Amino acid sequence: MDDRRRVRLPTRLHPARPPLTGLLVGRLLLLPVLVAVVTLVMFALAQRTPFDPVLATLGERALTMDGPTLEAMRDRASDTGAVQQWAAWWGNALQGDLGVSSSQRSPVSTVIAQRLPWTLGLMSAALVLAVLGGVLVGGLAGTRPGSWADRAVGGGLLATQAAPPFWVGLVAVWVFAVWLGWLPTGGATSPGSGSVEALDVLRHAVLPVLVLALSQLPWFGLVVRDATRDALAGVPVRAGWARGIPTARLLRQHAVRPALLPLVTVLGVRVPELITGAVLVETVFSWPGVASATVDSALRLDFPLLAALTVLTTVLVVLGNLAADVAYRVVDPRVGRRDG
Amino acid sequence: MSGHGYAESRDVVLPASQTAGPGGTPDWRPVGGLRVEGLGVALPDGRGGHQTVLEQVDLRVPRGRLVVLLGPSGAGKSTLLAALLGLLPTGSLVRGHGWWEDEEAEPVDLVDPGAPARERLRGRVAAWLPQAPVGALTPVLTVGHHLTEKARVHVPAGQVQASVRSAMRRHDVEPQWWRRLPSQLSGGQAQRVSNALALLGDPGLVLADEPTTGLDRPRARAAAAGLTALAHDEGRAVLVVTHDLRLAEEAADAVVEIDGGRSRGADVPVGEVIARARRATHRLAPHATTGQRLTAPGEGPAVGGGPATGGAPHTPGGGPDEGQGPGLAGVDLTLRRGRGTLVRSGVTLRVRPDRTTGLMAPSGAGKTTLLRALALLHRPSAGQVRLDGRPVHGTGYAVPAALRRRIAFVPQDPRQGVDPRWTLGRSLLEPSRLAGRAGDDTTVARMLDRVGLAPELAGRRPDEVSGGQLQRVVLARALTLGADFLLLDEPTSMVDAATARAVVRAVHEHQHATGCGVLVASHDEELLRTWCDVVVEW
Amino acid sequence: MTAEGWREVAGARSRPWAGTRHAVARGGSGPWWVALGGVVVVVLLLGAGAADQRADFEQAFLPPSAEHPFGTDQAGRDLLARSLAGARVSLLVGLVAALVSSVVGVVVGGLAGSLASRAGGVVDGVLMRVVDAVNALPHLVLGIVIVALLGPSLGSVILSVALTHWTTTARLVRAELLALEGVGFVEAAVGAGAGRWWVLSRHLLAHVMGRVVLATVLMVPHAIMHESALSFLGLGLPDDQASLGTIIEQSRTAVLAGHWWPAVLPGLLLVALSLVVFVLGERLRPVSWGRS
Amino acid sequence: MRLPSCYRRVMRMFRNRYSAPLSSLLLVGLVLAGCTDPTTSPSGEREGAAATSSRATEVVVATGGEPDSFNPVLGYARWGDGKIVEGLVRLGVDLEPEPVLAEELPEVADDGLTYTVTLREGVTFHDGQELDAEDVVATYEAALDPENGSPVAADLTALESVEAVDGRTVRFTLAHPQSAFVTTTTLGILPADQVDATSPEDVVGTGPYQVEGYRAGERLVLTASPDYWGEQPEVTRATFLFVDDDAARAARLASGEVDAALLPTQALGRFEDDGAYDVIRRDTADFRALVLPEEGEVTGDPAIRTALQTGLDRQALVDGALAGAGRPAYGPIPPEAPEYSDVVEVEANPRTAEQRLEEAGWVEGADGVRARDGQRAAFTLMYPAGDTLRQNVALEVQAQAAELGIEVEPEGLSWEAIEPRMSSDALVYGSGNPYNADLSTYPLFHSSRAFQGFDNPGGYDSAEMDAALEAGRAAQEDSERVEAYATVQEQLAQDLPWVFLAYVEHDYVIEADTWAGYDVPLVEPHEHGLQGGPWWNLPSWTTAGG
Repeated sequence: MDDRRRVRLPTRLHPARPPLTGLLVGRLLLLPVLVAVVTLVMFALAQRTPFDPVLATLGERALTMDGPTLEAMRDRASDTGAVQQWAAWWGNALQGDLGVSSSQRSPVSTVIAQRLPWTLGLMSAALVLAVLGGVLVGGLAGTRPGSWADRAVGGGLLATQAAPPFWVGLVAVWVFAVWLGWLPTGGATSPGSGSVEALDVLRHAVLPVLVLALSQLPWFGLVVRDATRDALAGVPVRAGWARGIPTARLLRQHAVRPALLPLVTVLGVRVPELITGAVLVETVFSWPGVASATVDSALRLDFPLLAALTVLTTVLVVLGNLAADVAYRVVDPRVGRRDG
Repeated sequence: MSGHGYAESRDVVLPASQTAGPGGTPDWRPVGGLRVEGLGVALPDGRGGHQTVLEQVDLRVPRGRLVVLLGPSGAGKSTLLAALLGLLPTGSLVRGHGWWEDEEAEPVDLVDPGAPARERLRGRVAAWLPQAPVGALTPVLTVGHHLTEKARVHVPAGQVQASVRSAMRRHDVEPQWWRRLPSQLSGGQAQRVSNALALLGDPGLVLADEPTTGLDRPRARAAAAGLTALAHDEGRAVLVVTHDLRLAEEAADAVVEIDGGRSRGADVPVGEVIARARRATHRLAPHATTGQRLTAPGEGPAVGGGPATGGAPHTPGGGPDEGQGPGLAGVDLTLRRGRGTLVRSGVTLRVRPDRTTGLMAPSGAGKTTLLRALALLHRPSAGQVRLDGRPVHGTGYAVPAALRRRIAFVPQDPRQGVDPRWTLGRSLLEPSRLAGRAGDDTTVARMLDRVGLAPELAGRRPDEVSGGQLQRVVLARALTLGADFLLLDEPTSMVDAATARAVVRAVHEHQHATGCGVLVASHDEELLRTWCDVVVEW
Repeated sequence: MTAEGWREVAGARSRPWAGTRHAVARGGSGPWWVALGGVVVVVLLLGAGAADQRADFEQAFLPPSAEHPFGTDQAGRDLLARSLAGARVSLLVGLVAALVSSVVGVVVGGLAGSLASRAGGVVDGVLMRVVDAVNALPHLVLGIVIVALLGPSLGSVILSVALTHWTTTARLVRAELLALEGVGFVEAAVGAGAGRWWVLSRHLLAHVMGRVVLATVLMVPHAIMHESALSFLGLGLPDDQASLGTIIEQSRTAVLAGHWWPAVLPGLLLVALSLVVFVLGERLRPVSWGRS
Repeated sequence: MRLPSCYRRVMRMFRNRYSAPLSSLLLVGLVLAGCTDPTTSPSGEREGAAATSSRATEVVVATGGEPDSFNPVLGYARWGDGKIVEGLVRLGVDLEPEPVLAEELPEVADDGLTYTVTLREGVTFHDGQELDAEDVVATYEAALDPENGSPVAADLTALESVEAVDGRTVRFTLAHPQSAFVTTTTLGILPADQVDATSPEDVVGTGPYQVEGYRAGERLVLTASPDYWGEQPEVTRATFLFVDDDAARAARLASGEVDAALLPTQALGRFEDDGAYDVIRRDTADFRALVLPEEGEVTGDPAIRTALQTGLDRQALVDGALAGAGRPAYGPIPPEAPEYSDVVEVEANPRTAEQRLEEAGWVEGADGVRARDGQRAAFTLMYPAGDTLRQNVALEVQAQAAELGIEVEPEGLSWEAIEPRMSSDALVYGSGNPYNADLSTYPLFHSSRAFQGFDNPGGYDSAEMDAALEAGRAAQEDSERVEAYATVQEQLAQDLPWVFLAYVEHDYVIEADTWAGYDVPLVEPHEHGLQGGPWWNLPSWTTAGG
């Protein structure tokens, strides 16, 4: 729900605009530093917390297990400093060894390799839907400023935006899975079938994708709506009208189309919100992606996985922002004139 | 005088005689045109009420003629065009008519033809040449897209390509621009594209809005010539609204003055109108009434952007000596804007005490940047600002307060000039407070009175007064500084003629009283030529 | 000819751009939201709804009725009461977190903004890189990490929200300060000999604070979302404390068993709450001197 | 729109061979999903259900969380009911040991210190190896090795050494006699070279089923092992889904995705009235009790303890918090166990409880909460966050205690957070097994175990208790043992270190009329899921449908 503050055009999203190459270099240099710092902070936090490596690795077993043995293991458990742990983790990570996930009970690298595609699939599908929907709705509202349609859409989008994805997900589950029984309640494949069948996956994907899309749509809708409205208020539309361009075409080409620009250029900025949404949606629908794995790993204090996933998301977001800035420079025809 | 005669001869030209022009025998007959009768427009003032912008405008623009509608900024010229194009802001009120008469067809009222008729008319009868062509094109659509789209409005699909091509040829739109976006066009190129667009449907009426804004003389001339051609060679009715007297002189078949929302001089020879316009501006500038250094109308060299405008000798960039002697001087300044785009380099200019220096340059030429540099608000990337020959270092806070107080800068936009949260009274008193002097309502009243404002404004907040009033408040505050140098940025650009007069008068009186040096930056040549002792032209 | 003869141009109101002049710039929300908002907020602050209800399993899962407008939960507790108590907790978390992050934001942004033009903007540069860094993390994931490692509690939730949300304010304050530097009335003051302190105290503070208040208010719904999301994931408040997030989390089982109300109704309250705070905030939007 | 390109960029960002096809597939899917006909989908579900039931030789089961390990040494199939692995003996429905990999029950030397076991002949592991004595020895030694932190070690405290007499004979030597030792020889046997297997794929047993497929956190698929020494099971393929979320299990069962599932009682309703399902409610030794820390100002006070013991209406708690799914509990040892003694039972009577409090000087204050010289009768009751059942128990206790004038503040916490507070705050504790009285008492009440891990959480310390526990552990004759545990239970009833509330019932739902033989009167231990439930004896299921 990071959206609220973000319903703005890229002009404001990117106040300062250094030259492209500089930007690329700067960000790409920032990335490793950032990742390093983030992980270090994690390890530091892990030090001074109720975080007990023994319990973490043992899981439920610790409860049924015989006390003295547990204590013995604790005594053996070496508590090295955060920095050493951190260094060690990176040492292994750079050699491709991300450690073993205690919550998934398999190597972190495998977990990610297995789960990432599901998340990417979910996210990209939702993104596409959200954008299409946003353009449709936003364009509709933006080209009829002040009309009842505009007000309805505006209010509706705001309301949707205020609705937490996990709640929408639950409601969707109740309606479509429990009440109507049209769609499965969760998972990505039917239990009976061991293999991954397209249609089966699709049936399972419908709700998660729609809910995730719905959680992203308002932001796109509002961006398009506002941008369209701004374009509509501008001279070009009046000029076009005075030139005799048919109204429908005028709205489409001279009002909505310019509004798509900011949208396209700031897609990348949405990555954090998209991830946030994915975390919630995957959890509600027990979708076997990395996002839900993040939650599990956090709940089970599965440190290796948590660290790896945090790094992964960080990289994702940075690249997303970068993509946004690049796209902005590449795509926006007006950018040349901004400083003049 | 020559200018006058020139204008007269132009005024008596008959349509027929235009056939003598290079255009050969015209394929049009001088029938019909635009007839505006008693047109009035009241715009919504945002507070639910209306503000009358045009009281009573009457004018005729026959086919084959170019008529200039002359008036200061804010006189409602653009509003007139908007009314004829159907582009008035929602909720505007109109009265009177703007008849368009074509040989065979029934006359139609362009101002209010009724919705269905408007649908038929728009884009077919009147072509609009907006003030800033680039800004009027849709940024994300290519030149080609614009042109084909326009062509489709007029001709069946089959002939679109052909008509586009011919239009491009007629207006020198080069084929390689086809794929370009508006932002990739230079000003001139955009101009041509927008002409091609506007005229693609072969409309009988052409409405041009300030066609010379931001153009240097030669380009302005070319533009004027182009418009004349539209009338004389192609036989369209051309209405040009501008405050540029030169343009009127060069291009007009007839000039109509508009002031206070009323049109005057529809049937008076061009020369007289222009002369009258001049006198108006002179009235505007008390200095000029003394006649000293008054530039003769239409004096050639001034127009050429040559060495001198006005009597005082000077070179465009100023000279090496400018740095020396008393006064506020910028020496060999290099000015950059925002994130480093170079505006101008090697600028040298001095504001002498008790003298009024004019800086004439088209908008966007960096006047503001220079003024801010001189006001010690902007750090020039090279060169020095000298006060009475001594260089001043640093800008803003870095400069000793006493030094800062010697220079008063009046920004162009009054809306940003005062703190929106403060009452005008409080804003007005700020300088004296800073100078350690206490001030009370009477002080404020006096200050307001100096610029011809009522004392009760003191209690108002900025958003409760008009732009004109605000402009004067800002000026009043600058005057109270008792500064030795007064820097005015486009002081009359945003206000009606009356306010402009008030402003100029106030500045002039202040100068008489204090002997301060004044620098006026403006693109309005007439204003500068008649007000200033020296005009530097960029 | 004075008032007579004036008429409106036919069809002027059907121009494509006709609405743009009067349409609300953003949000498109009517004042009735505000009224509603006032009501809701007041109700919550009045403290309706007992947090600690005794369980009564006889009453478990009663559907909404006159007696229990929101129905009851698996322990037979009145959901309306619990939801209101939860909303109060959520609102509290939201407010505190928003305040904390705003303070951080103002400090950082203020430093960056006022030092941007001095010392070659080194401080500014560094601070802004930090902002970038924090922004480069998906807030929820960062929150998850923080809570997971600090253990779920009111404190760590607030911390995790505050730590992730201060950047907006920082950016905003900085931008505002920089924008104001070049604004006419500030320059006028400087030209009249004003010192930094004068300008800051007389001019800048008022404007910046206006924006900060707005940003803070707008952050509240955000923080609420964040808190409820964490709680929903089992990483927020402990489930003995009623927060809208935990209530909805505990309703998952019920939903799949066909009891819709424990999830739907508290959720609606959550939506209403954040929507209302958001709209209230939008109404506060003051003049901005940012790039126009 | 440049969207496709940007979308492709994202894809390119992580070169991953699945992502592109999968996500494009999802895209297509959404289009299709848009036009799925509502009428077909549900019927599709029905077909799905039909499909699973028609194949009666295959079963899909949704259990709770995934076991932490599939290695018996690390605690899997602790009671020898493994489908993959088997122990020397196992405990039958009647809780009596019966030989499995052993020819017959171990023969005990007269001094009760050595147990000799002869292995069954012709038993092979799934990987083809022959079972021999070395495997048994290796397995037990691994369990004893502290490095492995095996929970089984707790059962084997008496075991001194294991040796292979010959290829088919194993001798266990005990440090001291332990009559219950036989019940600990249920430990599943692994091949000597694979005792430290972690992943299920690597766990090789001798059981009727072997692992066909496994996806961590998702599913375990078993198929009948072709060369099993015993008779072939009729159900040849079993899929176990690990679904933590109760609700998700219920929904999947309802949608026909699974044939059988472990369910919370609240979710049973819709299945009980539905003939298509068979609801199975299992009695258990899985108790829930309040641990009252000795140190606590309030919780340590005898009067308070007695008040809770007599004042809490256990039946009401069962009917309410457990929705009827359970039975009152008064001690750690279930009535089914031979060691059970009824001294622990009390008649719920608030009246006497309040009297007891009054006598002890706990007088009711203005806020309805009793207090004694400044000390309010209030304490915090911890429960593991997310455990709805224990949360409900806590809530019910809160409600009932309030009636007595005792204020109980439930607090849901993670185990990490609970552990350090166990010495000061009360806790809803769950444990228990019907097989071995020693195991269900010694670690919980012996003073030496105070605060060892999660043992003896209240820090209860009583010489009499310690003595009785040791006696019970060392007892050779059953009579001896019964006597010892009688003392233990008397001590509990007297000191009330804990207040036992209820044995929770384990509930399961299974598709009716497809299989038979699963409904046996088993009393389940605390641990259940993969091992317990109707599928406890999966190998002996018959396919009723035909």
